[in-house]
Amino acid sequence: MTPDDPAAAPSLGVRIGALTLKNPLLAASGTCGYGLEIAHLVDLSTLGGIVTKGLYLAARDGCEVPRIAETPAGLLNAIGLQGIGIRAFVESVLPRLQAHNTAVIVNVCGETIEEYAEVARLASQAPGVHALEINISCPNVKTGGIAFGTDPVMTHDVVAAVRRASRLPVIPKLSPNVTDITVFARACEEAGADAVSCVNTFLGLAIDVESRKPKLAFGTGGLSGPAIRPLAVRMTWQAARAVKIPIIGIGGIAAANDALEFLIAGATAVQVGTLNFSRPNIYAEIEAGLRDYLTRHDLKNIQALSGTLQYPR
Amino acid sequence: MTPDDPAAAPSLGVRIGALTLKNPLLAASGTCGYGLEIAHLVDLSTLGGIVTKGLYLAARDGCEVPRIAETPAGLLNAIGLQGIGIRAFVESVLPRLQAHNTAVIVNVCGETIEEYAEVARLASQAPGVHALEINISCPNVKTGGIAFGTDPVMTHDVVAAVRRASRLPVIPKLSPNVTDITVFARACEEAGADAVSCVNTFLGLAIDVESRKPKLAFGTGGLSGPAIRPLAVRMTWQAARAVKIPIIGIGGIAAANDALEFLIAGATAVQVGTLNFSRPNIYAEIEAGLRDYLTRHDLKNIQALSGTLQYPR
Amino acid sequence: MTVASGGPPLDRLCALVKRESLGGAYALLTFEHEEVSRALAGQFAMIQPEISGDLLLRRPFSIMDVDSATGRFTIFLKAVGAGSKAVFDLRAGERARVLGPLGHGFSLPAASERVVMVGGGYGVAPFALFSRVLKPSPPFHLFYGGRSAAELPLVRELERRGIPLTLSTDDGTRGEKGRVTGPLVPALSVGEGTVRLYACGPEAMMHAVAGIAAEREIPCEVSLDPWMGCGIGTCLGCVVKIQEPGEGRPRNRPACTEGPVFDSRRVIWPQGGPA
Amino acid sequence: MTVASGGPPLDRLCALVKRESLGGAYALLTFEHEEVSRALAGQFAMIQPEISGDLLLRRPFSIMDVDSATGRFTIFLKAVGAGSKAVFDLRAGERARVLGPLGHGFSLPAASERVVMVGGGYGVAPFALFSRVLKPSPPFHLFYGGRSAAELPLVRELERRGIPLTLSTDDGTRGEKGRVTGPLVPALSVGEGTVRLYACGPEAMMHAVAGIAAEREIPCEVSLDPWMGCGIGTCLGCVVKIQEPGEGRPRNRPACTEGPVFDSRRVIWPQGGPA
Ligand SMILES: Cc1cc2nc3c(=O)[nH]c(=O)nc-3n(C[C@H](O)[C@H](O)[C@H](O)COP(=O)(O)OP(=O)(O)OC[C@H]3O[C@@H](n4cnc5c(N)ncnc54)[C@H](O)[C@@H]3O)c2cc1C
Ligand SMILES: Cc1cc2nc3c(=O)[nH]c(=O)nc-3n(C[C@H](O)[C@H](O)[C@H](O)COP(=O)(O)OP(=O)(O)OC[C@H]3O[C@@H](n4cnc5c(N)ncnc54)[C@H](O)[C@@H]3O)c2cc1C
Ligand SMILES: Cc1cc2nc3c(=O)[nH]c(=O)nc-3n(C[C@H](O)[C@H](O)[C@H](O)COP(=O)(O)O)c2cc1C
Ligand SMILES: Cc1cc2nc3c(=O)[nH]c(=O)nc-3n(C[C@H](O)[C@H](O)[C@H](O)COP(=O)(O)O)c2cc1C
Ligand code: FES
Ligand code: FES
Repeated sequence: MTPDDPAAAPSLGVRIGALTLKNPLLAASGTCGYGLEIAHLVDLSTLGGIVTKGLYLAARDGCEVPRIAETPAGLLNAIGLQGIGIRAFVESVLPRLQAHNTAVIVNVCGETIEEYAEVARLASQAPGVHALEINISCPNVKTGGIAFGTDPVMTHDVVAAVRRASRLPVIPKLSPNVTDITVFARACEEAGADAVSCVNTFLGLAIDVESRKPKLAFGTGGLSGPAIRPLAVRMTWQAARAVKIPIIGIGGIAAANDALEFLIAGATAVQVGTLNFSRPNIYAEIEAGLRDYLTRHDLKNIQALSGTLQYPR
Repeated sequence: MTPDDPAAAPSLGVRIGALTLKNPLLAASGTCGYGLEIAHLVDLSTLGGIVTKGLYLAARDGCEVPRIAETPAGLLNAIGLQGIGIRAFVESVLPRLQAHNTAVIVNVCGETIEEYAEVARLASQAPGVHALEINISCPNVKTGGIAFGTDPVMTHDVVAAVRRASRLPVIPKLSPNVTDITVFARACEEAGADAVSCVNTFLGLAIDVESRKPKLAFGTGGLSGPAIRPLAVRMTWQAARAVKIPIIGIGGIAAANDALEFLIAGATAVQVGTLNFSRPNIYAEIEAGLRDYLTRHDLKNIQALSGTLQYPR
Repeated sequence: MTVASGGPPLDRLCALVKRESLGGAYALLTFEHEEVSRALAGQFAMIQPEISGDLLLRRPFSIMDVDSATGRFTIFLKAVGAGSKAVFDLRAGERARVLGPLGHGFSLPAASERVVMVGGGYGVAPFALFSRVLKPSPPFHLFYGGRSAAELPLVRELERRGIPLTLSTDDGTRGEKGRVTGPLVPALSVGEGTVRLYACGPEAMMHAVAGIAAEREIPCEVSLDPWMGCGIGTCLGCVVKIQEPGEGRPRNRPACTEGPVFDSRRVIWPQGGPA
Repeated sequence: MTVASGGPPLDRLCALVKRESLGGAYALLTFEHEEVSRALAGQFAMIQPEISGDLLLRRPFSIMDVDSATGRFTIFLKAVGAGSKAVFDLRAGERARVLGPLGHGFSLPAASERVVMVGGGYGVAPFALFSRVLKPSPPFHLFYGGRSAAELPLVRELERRGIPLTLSTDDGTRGEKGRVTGPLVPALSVGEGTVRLYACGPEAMMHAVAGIAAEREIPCEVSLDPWMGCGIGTCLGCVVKIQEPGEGRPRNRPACTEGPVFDSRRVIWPQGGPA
């Protein structure tokens, strides 16, 4: 069958700048470890790629427990970016990851612009890293994180610095905790980003009423899961209309239809986060659903779906 | 029993500026009609009060249907402030409401600052209106609404105008679709507000993937319900630390413990919204839960609970 | 069973006392609820299982039958999405939140009027109850249509009740082939006295029936089927466009409190057209 | 029943084949899951009903028994909150998502070591399975404590299996009155050979047992009970502070993959104190 054969199986491949993914399904940062943790449960080669847990220069211990609490259709977390540091990742994880034949996207963190750039530089030099996601939106650290992602000037500066430090595709991850996400998407585009990830978690607070303390040791946390999906789809739609670079939609995806909402809203690819915890093999189901949808709707490839929302007026 | 009798039943009464409520439970705007609609199912005199559906000067038809869609633990709506207008409310609803012995708070809307002021003036002249809630946060209208509530200067100006037009307690209702809610809470305080309601709905989008159209005829909508509770509790906590005026907590309350979260976070009273639709008699259950909590925790009155969150560090 | 008159609605946590599968996505469910057991034909109840997971809202279901003596009522349910599936999945003994009876039912015909009912899909449900209050003379008749024989699961129950029936299916697997309006039109001109039409089913079917009624100037009531969030007039999710005689233009009216049954001449259909 | 060796975990949608109520909030639930039916004592599974409403995460439960011949395993469950209640409410025939076997179980004692197990609350569960692989000589013994007689629902089952038991309750309604460590301490000095301790239960109890072990230089393993989100090392919600021998300071380690069973000397307890 040739690619133009009308009976050919629809193509799920997508392009994010210079990065080609075999399908638009990525495992989100902080929900799949460094990939290896889930490799015995998910065939990583069936994924478009994985995004690593956030990496700083050095290893970090993260927050005290409790670090997670369930809320209605949501998960509140304050892990605090516990991690092994970029060097340990490059040395001891990356070589083993390569056998799995999936795109590896490093989630780059820093307390300063210089640290972001240095982590990006180290990640870019290592063989087998395919792209960098810049985490300017973690709500659970006291320095950096969300502070960068809720100020358009700082967003611009971090992205520009990483852009200079790396030739890999640079994908800033937007914070949803802002009045107008398009301002931040544009700042990223202007700073040379190849795409944006949309979105990180929403700042939330859950209280144990008996002790009158927050349920998380850190206090506030980041809300994820199906609860936030309508908000994340809205932001994806807004961002996609504001910039020309591709959008990776994230937030509460739990089924093929959820992924389709993001794609139709304007995303080119999507990430599955919280659902990895309870449904580690969810990708097969989503992929089958996407294929079925393309076939039923007579679409040759999934990129044709991106941004096809018929918005009223 | 005297009020100081340790064995006395705990008091649920709260004060919001000059407004005294027999308990901190209010029915939220847009979820209890004008009060009369639910009076055959809920004894309104057992509520602290009701907040009317948003009222403009004139009657309005609102958006086309579909106007509501369910999302995980949430409800997305774009009603578009269908309503009878302030004059019809004052003339034909208010007289019948008075028999119900509950505080009546009018949700004031406008397309211009002048319209807000005029609605406020008409509402204040009518007997039996106890306070004004200023809706500067409706996401489902094309003029006014959220545009006022996401700009601190406009927020200030609307509140100041209503303040001048009325002697009743003035309670602006904050939009959660902002980077920093404390900026808006402070703008309200400076403009002379007696309290703030925290919060209105979150801008969201749900897509019907088969038709590739938004599930709501209007396009985007406002997300409410338990899904948003951790976000609303966080904002209530932030706002309560930023201003001295009382906060009315709103967002996803479905049980006594949920109401307690808002109170402990710093709210003086709370509103129940979406849950009115599926559990019209929820107030009795929440009130019993609050009483039980106060008794178990040896608290004489519910006001003592407000803002008692032990936040780490 | 006894039929009594409707009263104010009440919200009750009540047990499912009987569940009868009708095959496929169809079932008859009987609950214990005193107030709803006095519902009038065309009224409905908002229902949600006691444990409803992440679905917040109840769903509306027409009252198919009542027994005020035992305080029970029955609905005829088709599981279509998550909300109706949750009710469908209830087992006998489990509990549901039931608020009802709600809305305005069908108005009774005049003594001289011949009643013609048109039901499509689950929309046939209220006519089971309505038939119980109709007198055999003048005669009444029910046209019941569906996509195929499998989509007419209530036939046996309606026959058991002795309701005069004409069946039709789009694919001809049962009764006349084609739309329910096919056999309906000729039947309107046969028989004595004036006719009164009642329709409940898919919107397109009701629109067609309303058109037929308008053309022939037959009084007609339709039971509209918008998506409902509350059932009590507070969410304003269920509005339909209604042109009241004295008013300058059509207005959005909540179908839950002002309907679901409306005089078909007042309804402004999204499809436009006569009515 | 046969016990086999643990293997890699698998996620399966599997049926609840048997449910036995033990009164109150306690039940024994048996599922069909081949991989978990080869679990080792101390391993656990993450379980969630197929229809789980608005609860996103699974909950961890220790494997209480296995039968690799029939591919079944059993858990001993106490319903405490929404997640465990949802599993508790499963009926035979209904399905659950089960991921397992997970984590590292108890290490086997040396041939000469006398095994002393200390179980509190649902923490007694893994010792039912562990007892099956222990040889009767040198003897092993299980100390099982709870708040009251009603909180020792597994006694009959453990007796049926012929496990040597010493019971204690805080209120004295069954066995010795007081903490489980009461009868434990004197027992450590009676009998032949060296002792090896295993504890699973409330944190305070394990902390106390770890203290007793440290004082007497008895090797001791504890099965920690943090809140778990995933069971596979990805959420980092379940970390415990562990001081590894070669490392400068304690580190946060996921209990799901590096435990739940740890050498008690490595654990840095939130309460501080000896261990
Ligand atoms: C007065 C009345 C009486 C009824 N009587 C019966 C009865 O006797 N028996 C019976 O089986 N059913 C009856 N229904 C229909 C029943 O209520 C619906 O099937 C049910 O609400 C569908 O809910 P769901 O969650 O199962 O499906 P959903 O998943 O909600 O979807 C069902 C359909 O509704 C559409 N839909 C979903 N959300 C919206 C929205 N926000 N706005 C508009 N459309 C939407 C979907 O696109 C889909 O076509 C009645 C409805 C009304 C209004
Ligand atoms: C390895 C392991 C093995 C286990 N084996 C068994 C077993 O065999 N049988 C059995 O009955 N139970 C067992 N449990 C305990 C069981 O998993 C819990 O009872 C269950 O997770 C509680 O969930 P829930 O939703 O029912 O209760 P929840 O509502 O989650 O609350 C239960 C308790 O956990 C606390 N809690 C809730 N959320 C958090 C959070 N985010 N962080 C910290 N604490 C929190 C609550 O305050 C409460 O005290 C085991 C736990 C582990 C870790
Ligand atoms: C436990 C947890 C840890 C996370 N850690 C990171 C992280 O290290 N870096 C990052 O950019 N995002 C992190 N996230 C955010 C997710 O990648 C994702 O953006 C978010 O959870 C929304 O998607 P979801 O609703 O599918 O979970 C984390 C989320 C969770 C739940
Ligand atoms: C259907 C619907 C209509 C609403 N209409 C109004 C309104 O007219 N004015 C207003 O200030 N808020 C309105 N709201 C917002 C609610 O008052 C409340 O702030 C919001 O729903 C969050 O609370 P909840 O999660 O308890 O529903 C509406 C909400 C819903 C769901
Ligand atoms: S269903 Fe809510 S107003 Fe009719
Ligand atoms: S439970 Fe998720 S890392 Fe251990």
